[in-house]
Amino acid sequence: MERTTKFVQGNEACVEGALYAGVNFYAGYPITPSTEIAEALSGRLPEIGGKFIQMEDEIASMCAIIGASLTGHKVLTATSGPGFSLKQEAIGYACMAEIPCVIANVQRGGPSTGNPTHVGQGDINQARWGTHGDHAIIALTASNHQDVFAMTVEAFNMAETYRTPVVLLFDEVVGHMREKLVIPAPGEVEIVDRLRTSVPKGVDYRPYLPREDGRLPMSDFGDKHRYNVTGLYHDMWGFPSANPKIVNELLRHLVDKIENNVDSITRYKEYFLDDAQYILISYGSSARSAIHMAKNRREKNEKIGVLELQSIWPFPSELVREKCANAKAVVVVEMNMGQVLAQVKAAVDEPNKVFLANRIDGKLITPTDIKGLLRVIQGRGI
Amino acid sequence: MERTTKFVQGNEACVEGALYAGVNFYAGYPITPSTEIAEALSGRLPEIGGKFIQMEDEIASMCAIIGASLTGHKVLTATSGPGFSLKQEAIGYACMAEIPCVIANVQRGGPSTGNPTHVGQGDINQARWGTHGDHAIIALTASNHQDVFAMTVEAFNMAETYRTPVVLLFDEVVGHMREKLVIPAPGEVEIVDRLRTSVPKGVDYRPYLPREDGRLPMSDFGDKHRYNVTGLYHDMWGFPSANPKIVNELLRHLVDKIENNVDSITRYKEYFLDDAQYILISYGSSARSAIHMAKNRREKNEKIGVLELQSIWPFPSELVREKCANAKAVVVVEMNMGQVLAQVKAAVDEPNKVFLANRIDGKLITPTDIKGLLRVIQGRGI
Amino acid sequence: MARQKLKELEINRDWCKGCGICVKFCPKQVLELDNKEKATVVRPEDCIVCKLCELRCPDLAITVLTTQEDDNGKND
Amino acid sequence: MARQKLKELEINRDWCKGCGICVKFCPKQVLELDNKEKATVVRPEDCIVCKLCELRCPDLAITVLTTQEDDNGKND
Amino acid sequence: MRRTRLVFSGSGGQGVITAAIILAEAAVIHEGKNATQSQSYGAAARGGATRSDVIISEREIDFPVVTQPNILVCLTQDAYTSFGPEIRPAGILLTDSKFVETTKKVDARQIELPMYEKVMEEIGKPIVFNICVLGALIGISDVVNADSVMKVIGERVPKDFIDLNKKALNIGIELGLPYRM
Amino acid sequence: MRRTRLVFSGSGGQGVITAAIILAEAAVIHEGKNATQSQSYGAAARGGATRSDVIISEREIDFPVVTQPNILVCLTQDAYTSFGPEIRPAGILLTDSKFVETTKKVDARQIELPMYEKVMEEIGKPIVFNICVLGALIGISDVVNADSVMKVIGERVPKDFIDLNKKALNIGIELGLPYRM
Amino acid sequence: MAVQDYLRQRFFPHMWCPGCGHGTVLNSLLRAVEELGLDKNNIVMTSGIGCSARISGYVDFHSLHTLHGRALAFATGVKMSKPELTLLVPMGDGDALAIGGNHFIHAARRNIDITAIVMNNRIYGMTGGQFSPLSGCGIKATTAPYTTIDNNFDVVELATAAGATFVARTTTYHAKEATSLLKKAILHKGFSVVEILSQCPTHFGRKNKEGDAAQMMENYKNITAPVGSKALEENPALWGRGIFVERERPEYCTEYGKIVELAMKGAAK
Amino acid sequence: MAVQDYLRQRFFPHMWCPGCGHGTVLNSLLRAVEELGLDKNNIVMTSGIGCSARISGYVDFHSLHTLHGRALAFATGVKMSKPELTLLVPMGDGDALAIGGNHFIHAARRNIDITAIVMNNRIYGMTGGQFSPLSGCGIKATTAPYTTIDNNFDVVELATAAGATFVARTTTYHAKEATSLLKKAILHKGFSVVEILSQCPTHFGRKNKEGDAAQMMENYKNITAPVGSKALEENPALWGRGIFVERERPEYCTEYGKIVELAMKGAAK
Ligand SMILES: Cc1ncc(C[n+]2csc(CCOP(=O)(O)OP(=O)(O)O)c2C)c(N)n1
Ligand SMILES: Cc1ncc(C[n+]2csc(CCOP(=O)(O)OP(=O)(O)O)c2C)c(N)n1
Ligand code: SF4
Ligand code: SF4
Ligand code: SF4
Ligand code: SF4
Ligand code: SF4
Ligand code: SF4
Ligand SMILES: [Mg+2]
Ligand SMILES: [Mg+2]
Repeated sequence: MERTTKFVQGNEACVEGALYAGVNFYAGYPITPSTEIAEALSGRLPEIGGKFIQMEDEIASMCAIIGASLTGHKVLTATSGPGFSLKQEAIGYACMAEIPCVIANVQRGGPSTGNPTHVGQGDINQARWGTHGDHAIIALTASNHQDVFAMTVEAFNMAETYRTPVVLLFDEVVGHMREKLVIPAPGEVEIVDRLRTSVPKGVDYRPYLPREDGRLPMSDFGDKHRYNVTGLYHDMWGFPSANPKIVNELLRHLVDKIENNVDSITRYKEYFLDDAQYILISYGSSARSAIHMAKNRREKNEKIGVLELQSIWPFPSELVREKCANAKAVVVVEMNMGQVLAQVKAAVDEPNKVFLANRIDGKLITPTDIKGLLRVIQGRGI
Repeated sequence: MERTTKFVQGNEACVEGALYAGVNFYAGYPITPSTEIAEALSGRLPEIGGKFIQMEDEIASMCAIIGASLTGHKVLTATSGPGFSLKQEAIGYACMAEIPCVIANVQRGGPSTGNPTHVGQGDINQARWGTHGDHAIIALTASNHQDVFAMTVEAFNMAETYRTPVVLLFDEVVGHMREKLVIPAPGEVEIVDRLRTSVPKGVDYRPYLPREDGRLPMSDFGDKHRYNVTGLYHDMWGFPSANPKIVNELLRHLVDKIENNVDSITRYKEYFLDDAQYILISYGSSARSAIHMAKNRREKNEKIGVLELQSIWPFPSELVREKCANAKAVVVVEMNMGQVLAQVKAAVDEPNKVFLANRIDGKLITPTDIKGLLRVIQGRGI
Repeated sequence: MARQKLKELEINRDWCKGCGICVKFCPKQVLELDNKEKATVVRPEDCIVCKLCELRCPDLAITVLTTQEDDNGKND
Repeated sequence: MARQKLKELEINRDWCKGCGICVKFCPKQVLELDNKEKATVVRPEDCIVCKLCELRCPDLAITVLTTQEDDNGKND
Repeated sequence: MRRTRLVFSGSGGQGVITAAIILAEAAVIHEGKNATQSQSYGAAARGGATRSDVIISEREIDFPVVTQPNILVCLTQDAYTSFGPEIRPAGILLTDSKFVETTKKVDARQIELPMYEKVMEEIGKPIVFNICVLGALIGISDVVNADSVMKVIGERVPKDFIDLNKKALNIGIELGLPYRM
Repeated sequence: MRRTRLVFSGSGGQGVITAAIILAEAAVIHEGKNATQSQSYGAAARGGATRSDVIISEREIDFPVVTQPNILVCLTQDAYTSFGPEIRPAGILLTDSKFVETTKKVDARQIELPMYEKVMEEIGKPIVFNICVLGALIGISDVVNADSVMKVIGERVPKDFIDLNKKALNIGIELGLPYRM
Repeated sequence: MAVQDYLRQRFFPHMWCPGCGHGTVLNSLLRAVEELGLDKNNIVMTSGIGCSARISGYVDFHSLHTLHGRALAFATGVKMSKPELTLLVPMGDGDALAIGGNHFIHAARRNIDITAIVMNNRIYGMTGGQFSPLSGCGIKATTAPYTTIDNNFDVVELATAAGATFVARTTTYHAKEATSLLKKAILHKGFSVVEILSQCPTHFGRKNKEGDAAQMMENYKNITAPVGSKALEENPALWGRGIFVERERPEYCTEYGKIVELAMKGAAK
Repeated sequence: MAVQDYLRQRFFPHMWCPGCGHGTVLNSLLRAVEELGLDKNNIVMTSGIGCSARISGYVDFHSLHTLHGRALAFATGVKMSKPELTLLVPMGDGDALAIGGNHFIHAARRNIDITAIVMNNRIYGMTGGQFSPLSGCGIKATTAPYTTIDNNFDVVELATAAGATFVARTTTYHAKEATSLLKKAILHKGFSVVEILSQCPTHFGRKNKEGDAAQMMENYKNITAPVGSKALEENPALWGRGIFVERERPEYCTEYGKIVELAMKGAAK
């Protein structure tokens, strides 16, 4: 088979990526601006023998994909802010019970109902901290459809690799916009499949005991190993335990398996960074504006570069620190009040040289907006 | 009337504080370790003509208190991690619609179901970022029953002052433990009551237009002004608007009214800070261990002090920076993986001198634990 | 005994969206859509003031104003 | 025709919590709680192997073992 | 022209967004170009002014919003009033003469065509009005080829309706050709 | 004694926690002291070993967990096995002779009293067993006054049962007094 | 007062599509309120999220536009805290019975004095035409390209089983009947449910070839029959219209009032 | 196999209180599974949170102990993704019908082939005795010191109205009946609900002076009567026991299977 070129919405690019990665179960509840993901999959999944179910709400959707993951399926749900809030309890469950699943949050204007059809990037910190209790999470994002596709594939791969929920943090502009997408030929991009245990029937299978390489092989529900899955603190068989030593190890494991792999998880792109005196750090649709602006300025020989983050959590602090080491100023371009800004400030050696170029009014930040702010940062006024 | 002394659980101290502050509506759904708050109020509220309702879940509970607040009541709900996750969507609504309400989260072991009867302090960041979209929130905490009482009163006062939800972040140890509580005489502690509009009937009342002093007078549902309340972006009358200028102002207002008042909101206690070379920063039950340890060490003439935070959000960065300016090392004592630690690091001038003394296994961190860690920090090994 | 008679059938053209509901269900074909796709009164004399148009209009664009008429046709 | 007869009434003393349900509902008063508050068989001969004790025990602590007995009382 | 920035505007039922998508898709799939298409949503979209932005370029397109369109299509008076002022100096402002009464002169080529009228006259089905508009654009400018557009239509439209669309496209092209520069 | 650290332990139905609360409340409300009372919860609490920690002190009590109790009360064998080793050197280890068979000697005053037996004998109601235990403690040590405890009981217990409780308390005191130091 | 006096006229024309049945529901509801002569200051309208939910922005009552599915939970807080208010809670079919299903059955169970109006267009209108738990089988929707396999709830049966004490159904075609049922529902002391079939020509109608708004309404005439009618008895495929349940049971706020009385007496002595 | 072979014996004695009815439900359920001769590898038990929910830890099936109220939502994902599995979903009354009410009615509506067991002790056991939506009026609970004013759902009526195709009720006293009803429920193709009254002596019993576990069970004998019995007809205060509904309707996964077939054909050509 060949590559195929399509002209699609970002949400459809996500669907193509999910299908490429092997998604075969989707449960969801419609919400703008993510609904096209569900709509497309309602048609596509049964074509490949997969399942689509529209649940009664987002909570049920999240629960249903966890259930389906346990039978060995690659699972997806998609939502936006209000639905993402509702899913938080069950996302925490998936963290705790180490169940691979992918949650796409196509961000809109928040907080609350905000503006469903306008863009926002306000759920960055919620993706990290939305559920109660200490935990870790992987969150990826993208600014164009080719990357939406790629990051969706990565999300499924990482979910399987780390046995964990992965959040795709898209936004309304990318989700709704249409542009070109080239779907790679089968086999062209690596797909990580579910690692299943090789423990034979009758031999003690310990679903929560990491292997030497850190991975935890699974066994499908319905298969020969009957184990327990719970959101309570549990031992390596999955049975509840309040033993402080076990609890301590469990919680450390849940966080370390992700935080300690930040290097393997980190995804980014860079533009003109080599000699950049001014670095724009951005992600999602706002990165498009940043790149646009940087390209323009480079034509005028200004030494501006862009670091586009494609993985947000675990936050790639080392990467950011290194890339920004020689910059005169770092400008974080985002559509919120500085959620990634705070991470960048914490990462770099000189937090005082980090600035924010943002917009929170539901409109895509423009290259002109950034240009104006950069002038001020450069001390050149407006 | 006189002061009364009681021997009660922390959860009951919260109830006494709420009653003192004028709570007259409670809606909730039972969950360990917060349930005693509901149980006590189910008996106490009707005695004063207030209302108690046990709803079908935490979502409904949060919605119900918002509804009751709009009729002019002082409202409370109490929960723990899983329920707090479920309430997030509606908490965001209360932020957006600027509705005074108090949410007590008596923290237990998380993430997920974790351990309901053991202690945790893992919901600190969730209190800040649990709902989708940019917003601000006030969160208070306490380490002993007198302060649980005091902070509960403050929570109601601040909810009214800033027209916002306020989170009480207690924990299982404080909630379940019994100790002395002296209830102040009526009038002894200031109570902030609902500021109601003085706009007469027929004159245009604008529920979302801040006064000169930043406060926004309310009008009770059922009273003469009929206005609109929505979670959508809205204008000063409460009607939906997507006008970028209005949206920008609204979102800034929601954050600024709290972040800019960090000084007025900050609550803390200090122990032996004047000449402290080592500063323990803590809150909630872990602060008890920190204080215990510091008192012990002071008896041995070690220059250790404690900064006990009672307001966590907005984070009192300036206070922390100032208090820690001369410390050799700062140790954050908490029962999570460093949630307040990150804030302290961001606040101080030398983040490298900030350390974490924590415990995440469901057991209260002990003075001995802290002592051990401090030795290591001091370079004296274990 | 008094009977109601049409005084005026007000159509708020700013509110009317031309859905045609009033037109379709008027028992006496009193209404039509004009070339701007707005409801308009074409046969007022046939109106039996049943007010069904007013009650069903999803845009609250119709008000049927009546006068009292006694049985021998005299208005009050 | 064969009829069931009690072979043994096993009570798992580690599992029994002494709730008394088996005792109360045994139609033949076969069971009692001993001084350690555990169910114990006191009148095995009266047992009609109805197994109600086994079926109702919330702690799954009872197993009624039977032997077949034909109508003239002979065991297989 | 390095980059074409178009805005299609009109009201909900007119197929404005579909036209924009077909155009952009034609450029991408059949002419190897890059294109982005986006649109404004929202409560006001129902009945109110609908707008869709298209950028077509040989190079990568980063910022996808059109600020000053080279080509602005307005199919309602509302749309004309709202978006007319945004037209880029010397751009093309195409309106339908049944729905839009142009008022003031702007620094652009203002082209008024009786597209709706012609469609109703020759086909009688308002549903292909948007395709006729596309045709007119192709007639006026070289934004994409008619062939590419027909291919997209061929893939999107039920077989029985392809001829109808082709006819509408040609009507548009004929209307537009005289204005080709 | 600057600070008394007590642990009450036993099984669910024995009223261990109530006893702990009454004791601590008596110290706080009627003797102006500080006290904390806490307990372990959890699935295991049902039927398993229940434990309640009480600290009584003239000064403020910060850390509320008892690590090495001065006074340890064990009312079941399980509790004795679990918590016995925690007793502070030279502390008091009180057990009920019906429920606990003490096994090994520890560096503490091990006092075994037939509290349950006496209560059943003289009152016949196991429900006041915990109050009798409290009485024994008062007899043995000066942790609180009998009066203070009776006041708390007076506030907490339905009128008709006060005498019963008083009787149980006195039985305990009498059992304990001989061991007073 | 004229019906228009109950409107916030400055927001008109409203945002609903041409022919959307939700406008007719608004129309019927305002007439009910007008005919009952209720004081605007005593009415609180609480709604969730959906096309239907936008109704609360158009009425000149106290209006509370809340979260998707949660209108009844908010309304419960309002009513419980101030029982003298009249609570009107219009909801979409998804709003009321998909995400909001739990609040629906619990409000019914409590028999709290709220009037719930299910504006049933059998589709998620606002999000663009996905099926709802009231769509029923064999329906086309954007998330059911092969038609739905989901059974629908019968709102009347569900409300009744859950404990509602007034349950009725009508359609936008039967606008007069709607007003009269709404009046009864509002006057009824306890939880009342009025389901009103309300066409969504834009999504349900288009996808399912049901024609324009007027044709969809005409269809309502054909597929319904009054409760107790021979037509209904003879043809079980028809939907019943009218009052299904009207019963007296203790109302929640009233009962709570008794608890307060009891407790206050207890506290006083 | 003996019943004990279906247990994870290492966790015994279990954590339930002496006399807790939940143990008897476990007992009856295991006997049903044993008598049906089901393969342990084909059974998934999904539960929520509560004393009742702990049941899943004790059975040697695939076990999924989830979130409070969400067991049926998880189970829907399991079943839908692998329809050949047998899904057993025991739930507490709060779990199933307070926080979980929505999933309950929607699973019933879909008629998905899952066996739901409501372990109804009319109280929140695990959290220490608050009233539940099945407590009913006049009950004492820790959050109802003046007794409850909340009506209870009738699980049978609610499940039936929502669309369940097998609905039954029994009690822990009627352990044999329970096993037989559970067998039928498991065999039934579609959503089946078995409500089992299950005593909580620790909270419900104590607060409401119902005596010890055995007395509470005795009471179940007295307050119930078989469906169709004269006793039940004559005394409406009695709770019916037995099968209330047993009907055939298309099952959700089967219907989805047809969609897949259809779609795969469409995709192939
Ligand atoms: C928590 C949450 N989930 C989903 C949505 C998206 N959403 C908004 S309205 C709606 C459904 C609308 O359907 P219905 O309730 O039937 O009302 P209608 O628009 O048809 O009147 C949905 C799914 C939301 N706003 N919030
Ligand atoms: C989201 C959430 N809310 C509340 C709780 C607390 N909780 C645990 S079990 C339970 C109720 C238990 O009652 P029921 O479902 O009837 O089961 P039972 O214990 O009586 O068997 C509650 C409220 C929780 N764990 N999660
Ligand atoms: S029913 Fe109303 S909106 Fe529709 S055409 Fe008639 S007047 Fe216009
Ligand atoms: S009142 Fe009746 S007859 Fe008159 S125009 Fe309206 S619908 Fe027709
Ligand atoms: S029923 Fe079971 S647990 Fe209860 S006493 Fe009998 S054997 Fe023991
Ligand atoms: S089998 Fe029947 S008769 Fe025998 S002990 Fe058990 S209950 Fe009694
Ligand atoms: S989409 Fe449907 S429900 Fe929404 S306004 Fe339009 S017609 Fe009405
Ligand atoms: S509290 Fe009640 S439901 Fe829970 S185990 Fe004990 S008796 Fe059973
Ligand atoms: Mg709808
Ligand atoms: Mg229960």
